[in-house]
Amino acid sequence: MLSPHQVVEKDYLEHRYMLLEIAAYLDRYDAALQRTGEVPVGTPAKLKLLDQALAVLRAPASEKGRTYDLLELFAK
Amino acid sequence: MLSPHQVVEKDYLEHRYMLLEIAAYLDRYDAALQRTGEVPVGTPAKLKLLDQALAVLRAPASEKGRTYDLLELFAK
Amino acid sequence: MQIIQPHYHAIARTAQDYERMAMSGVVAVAEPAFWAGFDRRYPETFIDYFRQISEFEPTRAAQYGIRHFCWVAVNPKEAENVELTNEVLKHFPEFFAKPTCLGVGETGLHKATKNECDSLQAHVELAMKHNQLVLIHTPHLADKAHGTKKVLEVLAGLNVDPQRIWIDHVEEQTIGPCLDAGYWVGFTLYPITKCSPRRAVDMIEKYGSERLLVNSSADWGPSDPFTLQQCIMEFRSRGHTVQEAIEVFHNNPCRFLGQNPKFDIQPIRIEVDAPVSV
Amino acid sequence: MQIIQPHYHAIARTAQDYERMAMSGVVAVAEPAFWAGFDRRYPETFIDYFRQISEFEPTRAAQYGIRHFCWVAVNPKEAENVELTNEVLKHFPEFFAKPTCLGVGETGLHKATKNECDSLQAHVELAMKHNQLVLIHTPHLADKAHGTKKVLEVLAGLNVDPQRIWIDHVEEQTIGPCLDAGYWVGFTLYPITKCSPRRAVDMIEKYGSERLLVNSSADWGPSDPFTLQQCIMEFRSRGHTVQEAIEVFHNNPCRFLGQNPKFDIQPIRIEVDAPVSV
Repeated sequence: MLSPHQVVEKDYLEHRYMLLEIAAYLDRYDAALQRTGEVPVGTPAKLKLLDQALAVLRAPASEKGRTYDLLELFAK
Repeated sequence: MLSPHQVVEKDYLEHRYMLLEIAAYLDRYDAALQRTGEVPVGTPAKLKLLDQALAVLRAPASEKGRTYDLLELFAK
Repeated sequence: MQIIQPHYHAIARTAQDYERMAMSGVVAVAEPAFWAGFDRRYPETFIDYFRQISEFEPTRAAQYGIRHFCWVAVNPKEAENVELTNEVLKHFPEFFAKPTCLGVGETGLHKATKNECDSLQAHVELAMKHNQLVLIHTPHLADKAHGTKKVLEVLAGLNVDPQRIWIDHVEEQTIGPCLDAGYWVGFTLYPITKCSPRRAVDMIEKYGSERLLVNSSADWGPSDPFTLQQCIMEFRSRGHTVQEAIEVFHNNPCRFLGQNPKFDIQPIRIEVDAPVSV
Repeated sequence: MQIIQPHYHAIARTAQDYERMAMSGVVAVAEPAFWAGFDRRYPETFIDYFRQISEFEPTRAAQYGIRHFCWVAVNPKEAENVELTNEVLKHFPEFFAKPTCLGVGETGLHKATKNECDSLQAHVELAMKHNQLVLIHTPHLADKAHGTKKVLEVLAGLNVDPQRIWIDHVEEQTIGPCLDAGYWVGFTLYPITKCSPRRAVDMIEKYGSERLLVNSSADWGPSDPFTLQQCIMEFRSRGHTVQEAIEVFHNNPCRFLGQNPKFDIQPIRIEVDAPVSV
């Protein structure tokens, strides 16, 4: 199995890329709001869920791990 | 172009998936630490960068947008 | 490397897929009965479908040197049609008698309704009565946790041999309870949106490789048979040996499916022959 | 749909790629000189490479009905070898005379060293002197912002026609200043790690489609010529018309590349012919 250092190095660029994709997704929503002039009644449920997921990723991991916790979150 | 609602719906599952991948990446690092018994001297620079990126994604967007800000962050 | 693809919807895939699988080392596939994208209305359609996967599809696979096995079931999505389900179930024993039919699958749950649970129970009971293996589908995405819990509850109420039951599509959230209850578990790998090759290897590293199967997604929707080979690459790239890979991706399917004597492919071991003298 | 792939490293790609591109509507590719994965030592190697992309590669493309154009340059990574660079530059005019050579590219920066900047300047000056087009590579990942800024500084110090210069591999961070300075910009799409088809469409929606080119990654590294077609699908799925797609993916390359009269493919418009009477 890989060392902690190897784990970080092996797939770093792909996860960096995924964060950029998520950033572009959120920007795209903002751009659509601006374009249409629409005033949303609060944040859409799905975007709220993604934001909660981001919070889980920033917090210290629970015993069951972040992936488990995200799946639980998404199953609500 | 798409409405804000269409933007959210069209690619939600892919971005949900990306967050799970990032969660698994962070869990994998923790598992490697536990397996090897290694005690790291602080968080690796790349993981710190990802954490800062997560913070950008949670914060209100700047004028230039989140994607721009993430690219700036990753260019440091 | 020698690979067995234990969950593969061949009728929805191309000849090129067979060819590329053969070239990458796939020696056998097993095809569970699946949903067709719409709710079928007639029992007759199911009978012809079971004939297709038990009679015709093995001839297609054979052209590429691949063994083809199958499973029969009414899909959970169609279990709301109780009359249809009961009618189709009557025909299962004919197919259990076919030389390549391994059992009942994929039964399971979709939205975990009363009718679905009744159908799951009827499927499992019929399988156990006829000494067949069982492959159980668990719901995707937000429905997975609840649906898997419900599957385990239904099974707990029946007189089953857990070692002959494979609960499929597990993820981080559901693998623990399924293994704890003594069942086999399966990962289904998707190119996007669901379980990835990397996460599957994470779970193998965490839970060990006992009672565990890996299959790619391979149906008429967004899916890719080669996510299985990607998973093997990922597994090997983390320093696991070829033999360890063979245990997971070839020998484990032999161990589970081989409980039905029709599946006669044996676990293998790579041995170094007499060393070449220099 | 009619597609032009303006940045394509054909010598590193297969005949199947050509075939699939032809089948998806690609009518022309333009091949900039690239790095070979190692630093070449001999000017002679470059001369033969330029002969390959200006003489042989068009014959390979022609078998699929695809027009093939090229560009010549010493790669930024090899610019540290000043003697080599100067020697190879002497031969550029021979290739400017070839019927399919459109200009100088991809020159640009990798780590933005002094030697790289000198080489970029020499490349651009030679191109301008010979009335050629220029294709400029900007660095990837963490080096992109700084490297692009440096490219703009070097260009600002020269007497150039910005409309004949295409700055490639722009992202959200670098597109603004390049367009503001009057240059053409290009997105290079990768299957992973760099700019994606979706982000490219975001930028088209934000900045409009003027002075903008889109090309897939297509070289000997992780890359996929079909990221270009994915981008077209993404663009169309957001409600843009076929004609709007043609403007970006066919007509814009005609507009930029057509500034060199050797590139004689003309912008097109889809018109509804006499309506079918019912």
